[in-house]
Amino acid sequence: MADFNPKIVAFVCNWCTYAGADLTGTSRMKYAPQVSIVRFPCTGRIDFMLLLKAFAGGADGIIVSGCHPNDCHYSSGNFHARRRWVVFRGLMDFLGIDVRRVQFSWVSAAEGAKWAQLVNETTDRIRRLGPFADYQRLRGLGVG
Amino acid sequence: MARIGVFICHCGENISATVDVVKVVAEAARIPGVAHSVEYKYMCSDPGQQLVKNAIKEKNLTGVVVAACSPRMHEPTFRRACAEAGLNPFLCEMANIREHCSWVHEKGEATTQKALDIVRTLVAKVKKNKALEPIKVPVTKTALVLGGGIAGIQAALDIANSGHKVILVEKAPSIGGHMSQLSETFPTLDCSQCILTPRMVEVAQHANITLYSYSELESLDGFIGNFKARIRRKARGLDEKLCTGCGLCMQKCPTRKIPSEFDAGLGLRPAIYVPFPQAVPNKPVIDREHCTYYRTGKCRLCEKVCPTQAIRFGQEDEIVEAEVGAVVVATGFDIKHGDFFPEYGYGKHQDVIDGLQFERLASASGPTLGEIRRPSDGKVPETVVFIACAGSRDPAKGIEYCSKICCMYTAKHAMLYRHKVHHGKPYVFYMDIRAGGKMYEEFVRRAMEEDGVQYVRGRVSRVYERNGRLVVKGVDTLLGARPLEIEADLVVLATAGVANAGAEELAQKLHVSYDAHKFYAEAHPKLRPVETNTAGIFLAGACQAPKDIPESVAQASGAAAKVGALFSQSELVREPLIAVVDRQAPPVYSSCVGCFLCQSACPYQAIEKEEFRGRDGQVVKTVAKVNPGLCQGCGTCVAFCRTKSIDIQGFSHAQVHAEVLALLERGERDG
Amino acid sequence: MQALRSKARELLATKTVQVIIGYARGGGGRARAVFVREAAKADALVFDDSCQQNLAVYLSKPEVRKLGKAALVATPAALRAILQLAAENQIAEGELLALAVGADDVVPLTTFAAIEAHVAARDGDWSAAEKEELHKYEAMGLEERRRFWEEQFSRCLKCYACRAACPLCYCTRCTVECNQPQWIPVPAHDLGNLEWNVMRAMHLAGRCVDCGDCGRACPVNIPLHLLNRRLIREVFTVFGSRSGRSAKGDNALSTFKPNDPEDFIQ
Amino acid sequence: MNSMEKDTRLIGREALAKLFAQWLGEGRRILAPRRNGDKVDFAEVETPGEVSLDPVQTGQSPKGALFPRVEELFSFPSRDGRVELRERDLAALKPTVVFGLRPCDAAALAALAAIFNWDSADALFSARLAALTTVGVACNRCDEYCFCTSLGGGPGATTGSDILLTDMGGGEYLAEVISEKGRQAIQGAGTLFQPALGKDKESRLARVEKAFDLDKVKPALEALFDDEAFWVEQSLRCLGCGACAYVCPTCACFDIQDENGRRLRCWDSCGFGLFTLHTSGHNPRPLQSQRWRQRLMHKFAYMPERQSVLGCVGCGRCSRACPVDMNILEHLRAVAEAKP
Repeated sequence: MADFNPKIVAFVCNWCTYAGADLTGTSRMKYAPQVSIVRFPCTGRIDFMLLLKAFAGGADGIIVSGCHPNDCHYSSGNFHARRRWVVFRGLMDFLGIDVRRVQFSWVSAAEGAKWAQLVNETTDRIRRLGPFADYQRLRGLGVG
Repeated sequence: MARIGVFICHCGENISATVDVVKVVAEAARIPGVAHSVEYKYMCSDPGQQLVKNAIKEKNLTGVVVAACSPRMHEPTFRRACAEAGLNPFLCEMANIREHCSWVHEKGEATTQKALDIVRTLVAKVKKNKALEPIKVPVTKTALVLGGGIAGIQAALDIANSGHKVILVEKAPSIGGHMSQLSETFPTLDCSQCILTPRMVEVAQHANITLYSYSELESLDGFIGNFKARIRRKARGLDEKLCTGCGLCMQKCPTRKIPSEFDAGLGLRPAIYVPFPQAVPNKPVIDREHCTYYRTGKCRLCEKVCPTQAIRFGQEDEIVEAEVGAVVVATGFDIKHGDFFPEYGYGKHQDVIDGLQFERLASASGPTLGEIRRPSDGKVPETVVFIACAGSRDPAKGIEYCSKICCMYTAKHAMLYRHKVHHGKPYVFYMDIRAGGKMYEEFVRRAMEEDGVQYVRGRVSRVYERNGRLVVKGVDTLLGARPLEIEADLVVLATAGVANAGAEELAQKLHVSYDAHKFYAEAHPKLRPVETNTAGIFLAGACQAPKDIPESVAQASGAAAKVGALFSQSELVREPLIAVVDRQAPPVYSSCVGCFLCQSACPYQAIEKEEFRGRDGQVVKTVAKVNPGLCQGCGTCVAFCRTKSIDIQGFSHAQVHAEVLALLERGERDG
Repeated sequence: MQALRSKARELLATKTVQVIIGYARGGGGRARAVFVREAAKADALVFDDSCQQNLAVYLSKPEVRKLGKAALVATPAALRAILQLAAENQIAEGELLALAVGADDVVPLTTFAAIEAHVAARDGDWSAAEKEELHKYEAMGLEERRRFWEEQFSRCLKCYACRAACPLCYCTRCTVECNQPQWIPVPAHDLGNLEWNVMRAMHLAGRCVDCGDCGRACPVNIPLHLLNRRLIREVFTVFGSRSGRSAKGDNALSTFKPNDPEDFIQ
Repeated sequence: MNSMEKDTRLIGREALAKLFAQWLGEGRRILAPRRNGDKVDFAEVETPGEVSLDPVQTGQSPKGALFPRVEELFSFPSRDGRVELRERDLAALKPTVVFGLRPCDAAALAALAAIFNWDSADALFSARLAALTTVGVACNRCDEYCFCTSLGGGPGATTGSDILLTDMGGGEYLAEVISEKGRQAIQGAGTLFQPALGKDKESRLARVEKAFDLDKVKPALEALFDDEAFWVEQSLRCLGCGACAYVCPTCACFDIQDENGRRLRCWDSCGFGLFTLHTSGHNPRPLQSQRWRQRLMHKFAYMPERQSVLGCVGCGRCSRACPVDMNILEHLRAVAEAKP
């Protein structure tokens, strides 16, 4: 699996993690290039359906990241998101989907290094887990 | 058919050093819907912007993607350029190929490919962008200032002096706050009351200021420029218009042994009282908890002696409603009391006191008329130990932060003690001396060098009583961690500054965020230090974090300037990146089913009910509606809505969906 | 049953309600919903163990609402559904009354408060068999569970019987019907089926009243109620909240506590 | 079907297994009722041992063999903005034997074909039909939901079957070879069959009583069209799911969806509120009562009128599958007996 380049989508909030990833850039810290970022105003905006869309589209792993508790730009969007992810993870696991494919994180605007580390660790983990073939295979099934 | 222009910036070499810009330009040109794809050395420069503007006109573009730095950097620049060229600015998106790509990856195919992925994603998004118009809301040019301490006073005066109406709300019977309790102020040692009371009087007399003392905010609704405040005016028990403040009632009141809040419990007051002689307004309140009449139904002595018949026992709280355009929160702080310091015997030994109590002992208007006498027996203490960082910088106590003001006031206390008790021996236990500020370091030096205050660098482990004296057990870390025992007559703790008890409740009424210690959170720790995340609500003073007087005053003036800037506009223009609930023709009206679960998810109470009525006037459907003035655009409601009836402009379902699909398109083709 | 019939007769005769939504004998020993509007027809009503359908589902149906004020023969799950529908602004106080049928009596519950008290007094845990059913799947390995559900969902016809039978699926436009963008593929292929079923379970998290009608309605016997059960337990153990207990209850997923657990967040 | 003399033989269980092997050897796939948990449905099998003929009916009809739940009509992959059109390779469709379908299901094929080949022939459907051979099994048993006889069918009817088997007991099936396709299916397998020698299937067939007078239904429906109260009353219980349509052997409504460069045809149902929703937001059939009316009208009035075939074969699947016990037989009786 060492040469497997996973596709990872990162759903991040504008105010903390997006800015944190900007800081990673301005600090010239390097990280694995397999991650692509989609910007949202807040983790509260991130619909669980988008995670399904990303997997269906071929993502092998997903990062969801926003402001630390009490740091939310909108005061509580991340708290709502946190509850949503508790439930979502419970459901994924019950359906036999490896929850390690989705990494939730809080990365503040000041944590450029944490962002780089998060991306690298997640990339490594997904690389070890291999392609999300079980999910991607579903796209072709059930059509006569 | 979309006609998207893609403008790829080299950013000097910042991007082109690791990304093959020419290749990205060529590949981007092949994305369906892209009508124009070019590169430029510095897209944000004037010629670069001109490139965008010309292309919009010449190629008749319907959308623009600038692949360059972070949108947090130059999105406003390029949106403005688009607007100048006649393209709605919200049809412009930035593809962040610098911070998120060229700067964080090595030169190579993968990095170029990622840059292209990002461009493709934003092209997919911008194809779904809609032209948006800014939202305009009117501004009520009255400010609400919460808290009548020095910060609130300063903010109120500054706003009032710039010609705007101010409503100042203070929960205590008088304005003045903690500053009115102080004896003298560092580093100049001028009398606190002497510099404060003229300001208090100015507030009372200012034509633009309405003062509601002994009042609290009941609720705040609305949004920037258009708040509606409900203020509870607690019943004073008298008619303020009739009361002349003669003080006869206070003299005659039979219940006199109530610990005075103003004197930090060291003095006594009657049940009908003003907190201190210079109070503004100088009108008493009846303390119903202690008043004989309220407790037993008999007495009414004050009523009998009042020369103007101003006493009103039956008075009830009154709710005043006010429309305001901005709010300055200046509710101040408190210090740690009680059993927080069992190891120091605080609350157990009368002669272990806190800093505010020492202020009252040292104040000429205090219970000892300015003589330093210890509370237990009134003796002048021969030895006084001051303990700095009592609670502060102590993770074990849950307070990691520095309370900031204690180093300075402890030096002042020791100095004042020495000035009043010339033979007295003051000791200060400290961790570090933090004396950053104009003339501050000099002030501390003076305490040490001119006033002979003994500074001991080390922490105190225990304070206990032995033969009528207080034994302070500590360690002197500058003398090889030598254990140290000092017998003291009085111990003064510089207890940690903490948020007010009601801070959290108030924050929820205001919908402002706060930190783990319940201090209110500024919108940005460096660049927006006087704003909260709720537009139109500003911070001043120690409600944000412990601050000394000059800092509080400076921040108050800063907040007042922000209010002034807001009030200089007759209407506000806001970015239209807000949520909207879908509307359709009758009989559907909206796909919203009116479950209103979004209401509790909204941090801003921005979701209202809208009723649709049939021809017979009966309500046929009740659905959600977003108040565009209140919505801040977080989109939590959007993700929560099962019928997808709420969407958020700028990050719409169609936009983010297209982005996710486009991001993964490459895999599709490869596979 | 006699108590139920006489109560129904009384309610209709006195015009307290215009319709009794109850159960009648159906085909093959099954019970079926019946809408009794005349006192004389009250004898059609039955109540026994075959009466499992959550009749609260009809409270959202326009043709049924048009019949006027209803008395609803309510199983415990139906009572919970009524409360949840009230909490979600779908029914208002006084629009209906619930008939809680006991061993040999029938208790008319005329207010939401009365329903809340009735539900609270009888609220219990899942039966051993119900717990065992959930446990059976949780005890499987991850891969075994994935295969199990993949096979189950491969049979899904997307007939939406689960949605139609669910009293909480009252949305007039379901996410699956949103096509700009198309959130969930319309065709009943394996991916579309997975997304549909994940979406439904997520949208019922913190709302499901555990009647089990989704699983019962499924014409291809997918045990859909297990998905909801799993999330009911998650919501209860993690957030301490249970849906269908209060007419004013806040939804677990649109509220929060600052100290909600987050051990899974890095 | 061309007229031919009646070809009736006997085949035993073991011979049947050989016949299955022969079909597989010829490259055909065999779809037959197979048990999966507590449901029996059509699925690929290789031996008669896998076939389960115990239930009166399978849960779902065999229509998926001709009209799958989801099928690709053609694809249009795009690259760099250029779109390529790829037709479906009809020659690649696998010849299929549907084994064990009941006479009602076999009769339903005519209704399906009438829809798909109504004004212009549906190429994919027709290709699937051409590659399909039906080996029916007559009904020994029926249940309260069966009403084929009310619609002109019967438990031993041969319409639509290429071969019809009747279980004669003792491991023997009476085989009626009905069509040319049937004859081809047993070509070269002559030794597997015995002569029938006067055996008659009639005694083995289930008794399905006539439940209503079909002749009354169409005129009654037409008279009832505007009787809103009647339809509301009839459909109060109905929840508007698609279970009835999706288990029905004749329901042929479909939706067209484009996905990832593929044009897909998938099942749809007139019972769904969205089915008739216009882009404007107007919905000509906003209420379930109207949609229930549509279901009956389409099967018993519109199809006989336009395609000269009933849209129902009386298999009773919809009634068995309905989560709220809507029994179509009762509703048809109510229609036939209604006094508008």
